[in-house]
Amino acid sequence: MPGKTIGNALLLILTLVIACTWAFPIYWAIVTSIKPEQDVVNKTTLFPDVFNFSAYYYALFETKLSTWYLNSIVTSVTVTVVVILISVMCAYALSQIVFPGRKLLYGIILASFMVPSQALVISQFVLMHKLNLINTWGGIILPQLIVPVVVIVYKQFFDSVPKELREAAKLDGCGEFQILFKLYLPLNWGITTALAIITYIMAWNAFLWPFLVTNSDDMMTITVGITQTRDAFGVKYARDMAVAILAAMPVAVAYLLFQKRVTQALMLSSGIKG
Amino acid sequence: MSGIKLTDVRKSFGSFSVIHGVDIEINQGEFAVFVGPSGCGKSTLLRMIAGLEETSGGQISIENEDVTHREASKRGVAMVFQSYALYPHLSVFENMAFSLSIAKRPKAEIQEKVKAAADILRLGDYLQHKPSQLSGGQRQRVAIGRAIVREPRVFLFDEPLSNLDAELRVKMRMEIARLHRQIGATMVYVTHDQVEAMTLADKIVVLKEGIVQQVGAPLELYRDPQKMFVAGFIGSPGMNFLKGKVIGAGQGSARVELDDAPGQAFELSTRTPVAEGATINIGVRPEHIGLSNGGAGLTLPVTAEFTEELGGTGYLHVLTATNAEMTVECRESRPQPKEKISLSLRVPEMLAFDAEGRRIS
Amino acid sequence: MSGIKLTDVRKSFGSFSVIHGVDIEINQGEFAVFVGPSGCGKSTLLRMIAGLEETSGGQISIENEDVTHREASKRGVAMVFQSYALYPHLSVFENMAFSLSIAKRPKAEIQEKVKAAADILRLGDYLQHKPSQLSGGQRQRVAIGRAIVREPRVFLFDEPLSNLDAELRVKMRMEIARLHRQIGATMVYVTHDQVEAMTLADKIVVLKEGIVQQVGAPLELYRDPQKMFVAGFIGSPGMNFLKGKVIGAGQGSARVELDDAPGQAFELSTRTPVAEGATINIGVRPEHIGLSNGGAGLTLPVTAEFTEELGGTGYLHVLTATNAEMTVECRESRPQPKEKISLSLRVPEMLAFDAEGRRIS
Amino acid sequence: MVNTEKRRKTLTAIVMIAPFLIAYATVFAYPVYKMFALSFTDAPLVGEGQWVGFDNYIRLFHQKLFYTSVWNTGYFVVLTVIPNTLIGLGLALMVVRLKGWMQSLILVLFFIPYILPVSVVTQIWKWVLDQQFGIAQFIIEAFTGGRVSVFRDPIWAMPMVALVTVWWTNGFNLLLFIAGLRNIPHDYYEAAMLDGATRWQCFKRITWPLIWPVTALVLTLQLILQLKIFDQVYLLTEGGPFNSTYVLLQLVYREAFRSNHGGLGSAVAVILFVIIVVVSVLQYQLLRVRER
Amino acid sequence: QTDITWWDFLSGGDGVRMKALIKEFNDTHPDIKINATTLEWGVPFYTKVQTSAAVGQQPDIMTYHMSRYPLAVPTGILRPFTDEELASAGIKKENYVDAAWKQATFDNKVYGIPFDVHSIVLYYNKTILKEAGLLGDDGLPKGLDGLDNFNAALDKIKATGKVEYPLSLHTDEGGSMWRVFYTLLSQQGAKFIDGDQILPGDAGVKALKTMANWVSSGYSPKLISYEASIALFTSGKAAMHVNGVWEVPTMTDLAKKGELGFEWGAIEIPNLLGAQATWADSHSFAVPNSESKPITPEKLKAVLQVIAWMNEHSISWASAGHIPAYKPVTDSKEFKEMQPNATYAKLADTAVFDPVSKLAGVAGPIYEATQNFVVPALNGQLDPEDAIDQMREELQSQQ
Ligand SMILES: Nc1ncnc2c1ncn2[C@@H]1O[C@H](COP(=O)(O)OP(=O)(O)OP(=O)(O)O)[C@@H](O)[C@H]1O
Ligand SMILES: Nc1ncnc2c1ncn2[C@@H]1O[C@H](COP(=O)(O)OP(=O)(O)OP(=O)(O)O)[C@@H](O)[C@H]1O
Ligand SMILES: [Mg+2]
Ligand SMILES: [Mg+2]
Repeated sequence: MPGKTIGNALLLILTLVIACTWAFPIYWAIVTSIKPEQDVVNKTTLFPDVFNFSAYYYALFETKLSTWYLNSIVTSVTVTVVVILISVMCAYALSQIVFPGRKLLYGIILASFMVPSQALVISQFVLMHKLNLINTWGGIILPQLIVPVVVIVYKQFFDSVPKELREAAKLDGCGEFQILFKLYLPLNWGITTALAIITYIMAWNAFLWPFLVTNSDDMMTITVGITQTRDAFGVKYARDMAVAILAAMPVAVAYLLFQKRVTQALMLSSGIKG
Repeated sequence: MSGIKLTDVRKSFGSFSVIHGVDIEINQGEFAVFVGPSGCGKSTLLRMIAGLEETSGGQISIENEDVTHREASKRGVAMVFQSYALYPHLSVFENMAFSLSIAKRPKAEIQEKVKAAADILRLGDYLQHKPSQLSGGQRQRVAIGRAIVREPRVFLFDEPLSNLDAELRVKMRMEIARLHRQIGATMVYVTHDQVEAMTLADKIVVLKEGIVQQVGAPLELYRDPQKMFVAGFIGSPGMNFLKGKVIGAGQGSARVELDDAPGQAFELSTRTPVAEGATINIGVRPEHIGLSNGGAGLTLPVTAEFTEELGGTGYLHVLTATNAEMTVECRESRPQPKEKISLSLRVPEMLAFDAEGRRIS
Repeated sequence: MSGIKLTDVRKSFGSFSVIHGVDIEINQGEFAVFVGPSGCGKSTLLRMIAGLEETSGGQISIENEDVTHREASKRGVAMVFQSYALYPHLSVFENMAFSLSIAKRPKAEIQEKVKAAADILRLGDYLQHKPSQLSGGQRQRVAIGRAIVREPRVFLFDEPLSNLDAELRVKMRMEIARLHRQIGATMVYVTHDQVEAMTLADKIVVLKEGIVQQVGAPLELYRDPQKMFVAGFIGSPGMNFLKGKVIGAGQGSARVELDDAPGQAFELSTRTPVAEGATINIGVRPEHIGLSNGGAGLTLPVTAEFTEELGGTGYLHVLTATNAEMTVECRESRPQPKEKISLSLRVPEMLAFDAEGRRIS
Repeated sequence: MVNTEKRRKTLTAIVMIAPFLIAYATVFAYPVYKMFALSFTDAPLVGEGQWVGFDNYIRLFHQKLFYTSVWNTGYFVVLTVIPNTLIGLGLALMVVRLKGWMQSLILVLFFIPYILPVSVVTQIWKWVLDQQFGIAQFIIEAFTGGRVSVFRDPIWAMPMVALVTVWWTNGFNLLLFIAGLRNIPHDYYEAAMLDGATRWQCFKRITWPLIWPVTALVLTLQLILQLKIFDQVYLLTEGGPFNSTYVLLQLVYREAFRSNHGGLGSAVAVILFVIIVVVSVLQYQLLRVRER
Repeated sequence: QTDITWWDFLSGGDGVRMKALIKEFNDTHPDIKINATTLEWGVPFYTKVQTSAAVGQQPDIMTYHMSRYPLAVPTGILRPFTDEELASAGIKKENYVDAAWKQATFDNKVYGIPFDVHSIVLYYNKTILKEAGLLGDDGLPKGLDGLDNFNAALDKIKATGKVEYPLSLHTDEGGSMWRVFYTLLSQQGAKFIDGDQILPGDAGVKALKTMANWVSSGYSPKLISYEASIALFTSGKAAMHVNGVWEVPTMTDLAKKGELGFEWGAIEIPNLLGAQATWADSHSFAVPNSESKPITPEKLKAVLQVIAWMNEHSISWASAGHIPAYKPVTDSKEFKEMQPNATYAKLADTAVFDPVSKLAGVAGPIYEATQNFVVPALNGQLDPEDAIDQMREELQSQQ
């Protein structure tokens, strides 16, 4: 059936064209960043005539990029680990242990799903001030620790673990914590990865809160920091792009390396009922 | 010694009563099978023995210890689930070693015990595989291996074979039988498949709606069922039942006429007295029905419907004069569909039940 | 008239050849069953008939029309999938009406046809239910109903019962047989369960590794298998095979001695000449083996292992002198495990195969 | 005995829930309470204020910028939620047909924007859309005949912020849709093919209804997410031109952090809060109805 | 050792020079360590100052625009210096440009120390101007005075066909346009705020129409970003460019690297509408006020020491284009020879500072109003008369 083959080939080409267009801005940013500043505005070429890494030199050595990396990594990793840990325990208890008030608690968490944490910035700011955490890692981290969705997703996945597994583990002599950490968590490793990735990306990309709670550029996360290098002077498109690319680099590289697994993990979350 | 003893065990879920006072005694080393239709409470009973379900009333003892309120992990029972319940993230070895490593036993001991179990179950080559890489039968064996490793006093099986296809089921059935001969532990096996029950059990417990119908050895139940339910349940294909009437009741015997064979009254010896005019159910097994016209006993005119062919044997489905369905085993000839034939039934091979299904002959 | 005719049909996935030149003719109105072990290409063949898989070589005709390169929807075939493939978001009615509404048929006609199919399948009460609200058997019936509604020339079934439990399978098996009698269309049915094949088929096609082994009526395959593979595959429990040697070859006959019964040479009539000293496989069905010492034919000393009990019948598993496993049907006595007994085999009931598995007697 | 068992279970549960609960109470529940409380005072950003009743709300309801912000937030949601869902589904339908490394490659191309920090995204797009040197101006010129300073044009600004947002967030939706599409068994399509359904009929009768749960999920997530718009607007247009992209959270930021009106800022936050809750409840109901 | 937290909003050439100054200070003062943070210029900077002071996390010293003092002082965000404090650091009023010093003084209290005076200038491309016959023999442009002449000159440049735009303006942002608008307003001798009247008379409309005309006639690009406005000039696509003196380093650097491709110059904004006048503002140093955590005396002492030192060394700051506020520096020979500063230094005489009002100042209401009304009007999105009316109304309501 040759008609089918041609149709498929056309479709493939179309998809490819759309995909390349989609990713073009990123390509364009990269190309811009390695052009000399004057070429950037003088010639619109799709490929640089000369490779010029001075913009990167500037971004790496004349901004506080490395400090911001550190801040971002420390806060994002902490947020991710703590969120996963406290949520998984809470979700497990909600899903597998019968205790008074469990329906109520779950209802509250479900409702919190709809609460826009961004609306809480004022009172959270006040709270951080009272706790003397403004402009500290702790201040950046704390308000990001409650992600009700994580609990909800975990609970749904735990609910769907066959109860025989739990019973088998019980017969094998496991306590609740052992069942959670030796059975339920590894069993749901996929969704844990997905949730960790999502949480991590959320924390890494968070802008409003870190922007509000940090003052000195030594405490800023990278997402906030790079908006501070927006020089109000001169022409520095290449520098802007270099800074942007460097800011995106760690997560992007990690993503590209583990692309398959990230994709698979994230796809798991499509099974979530809203 | 008594392996498991249930005394007046009851269970209700909320106000919904599921098990109504069950008394069963299973000897140590015995292979007991609980059978019964779906929903009759087999799994519930088994899970109560395991300690996975709380007991609402009565007493459960294992090897003469009262375990009614003991935690599941402390009862010394192991259970094999229908779904295998293998830990999918662990290798076969780790699955089998799980309970021992939870108990923090020394590495060497774990190694040795798993090895021994794997040998029994011929799983040696698969120890590093993940459950997902195994076939259904192998998974089932791992599930059993996990139980063996713990050296429990009692093995519990909840329909362990119902996820397997027919061929594998036959094979695994034999393996379980072999295992029982080999390790000799007390085993309780739940199934709703009476063939499994017949082939495996030392003792069959037939349950219906949470009540024990009859307990006994397989052939005992087959040959001497106390209730119509048991008679119909045990044997494959099932027993044929024909309605009849008592036309004359005597001491220890009754005259009976079948609705499908009017005018051919016959004499039955009865254990319990029956009233004249009472409805009666006569049960005959497919293999006890002759196809030939001649021969002693009753002659039943029927219409052949179709034959289920198994090669050596065939099961002929027929309709009687009153449109009741019957199944007849035939070895030689195969009547054509729509053909009118006569069946011959011999009185000594008939079982008689009263209208409530109680055995009377 | 020929319902379906395959001429030298071939199929490869890339460079991997799956079907190697299959020729089959199925008459109109016939019920053909493809059996064979997993992976032998049954589904592939069926899907080629349906047009869901392209044909790499050969010709497929349906009712004498060449459909090899016709689109699936234009072939006039309907298929019932193993997974049922019921549209979960549509009601039973909508599922059955799907093909008609795709074809934009008038409402009244759709209503009528679905109604008729639902009546045949006794689904009338469930028309408004969603598939998820139905039991396995009911779902299967809806899947069949969806096929019936289209009034296809050919029905294709791909292991339609393998998702059902054993009991339901037997029931649905009969329903499919009934359906075939009722609508009389050509049907092709794929299964790897030989009992299903035996009970349903007018004609069985035994496949192995993409090659047709034998085609014939069920009892023909049972009684007169042309290959050892077919002999072993058809019949439950399977045929017993014993190794032997030709110790004297004559014209149209051979003298054979079994490894397990040395000194008891016997004469076999052969169709093809055999060489002296050649290895030979003798097949005997479990029901053709006697338990008594006496009787004509060979006497085989064996050790009883255990009996699978079915009530009327029991299957005794024994080990021969050379440790080969055998299964024997026993009706009356049940030897004890470890008991030494003798089996009697009658020469006319033996089938002989050469070392390559070809039938020689 | 039954009771000790129950008590033990409850105890375990409490131990497991405690960390979450403590965090929840301090950084979530308390701030929610505080937000409401503050909205009735004239407190500065930090420090105590006087109880002023509904003054803050009354002030808001007399402020033009407030209505503008509400309107713009809604406009943004409309511009992002539905396109994001449809584009995600459309792309997924294309990508899901591909196989092997080709599919991986194309997925990467579509997904990579999602992992970029918002400030990087806005940086890149500002450059791509730059009025003088932006490469996208070639396309804009082709359509409008002239260059457009998109983030400074009241008509273009919001749609462009939406475009950037769709570009940024679509990858995740795409993944969800692909997963959803993969979960539809191939059998259904084969059965439909035998029934003579065309590609379009397959989509309309099988794919669309079966992908609906994922669509509903995406819609819900999107709605809640996009109502909280701040970052992109702040970084791309700062609310301009003439406040045509001013959104509610920006008003919160402005009142509380720029003008030091904690109370008034909280009142805006409360309103945003209420809007999100009401809208998501409504949508939830709506989607549920559709599902049946 | 005293640690000083320093915040500024200086980037680009300014930033480089300020960082160098700080480094030099730190190197020469082992007892004081300045930890500098650079935040984004404008609204973000002043918002951060606001919130950080509210929570007691304010810096010890920060840069502050003089134009914002009227806005800032009443809100109590700045900490005044006592005379003794100033005296002990050797900071004397008479050493500073008078106009600037006055701006920082309210009720006889000094709230900040000026650092420079900066303004806008006209950058030009000598090559193109020469071609258009607009370059005198002295290398300075000629024939630009008076609006008619100026517009005619723009026409001539356009006619050469060498450039896309004769005059590059940063047309998409209120801050930049405020500077041009205010300059044109002042050249008419008009005031932005007169008593409690805002934009009395027609001067505002005239100024705005002048600017709008440049855009609508295609002399100036529509709605372009800051960077693009410079890039147009540096890439030779625009012949002239109005921008702050702070862009001088950009040009100098490019010229030095040979990347500019033409000769450039900068002059005072020509007198277009009657009188010579140019908008000006000052950078100053100030200390944020905090009730919860006031600055300690030791730190204050160090801070004042820093301020004094910075001013004394402001000659290097002048190389960023600015005119130092510290007279001994501007009086020096070194400064008098510095180019192009020397060319436009005379603008200081006619400089007009922002109105003294709490509406004024960087990131203040006037800037916002300019963004919302002037920018659209000059880009043809709003009628100039309406724009001025609306601006008036808006600011009046905030007064
Ligand atoms: N957790 C429960 N809550 C309420 N009712 C239950 C529960 N578990 C089982 N039941 C009910 O108890 C009865 C017996 O269930 P059980 O699972 O023991 O049946 P079964 O004999 O194992 O059936 P099957 O052969 O289908 O597995 C059923 O009617 C079932 O509905
Ligand atoms: N799409 C495909 N691509 C490559 N190989 C395939 C494909 N479909 C089937 N095969 C191969 O073709 C062979 C026959 O497959 P088929 O599904 O027809 O077997 P089957 O007889 O139906 O087996 P089963 O009883 O397990 O369903 C198998 O070896 C299988 O791996
Ligand atoms: Mg059960
Ligand atoms: Mg198959």
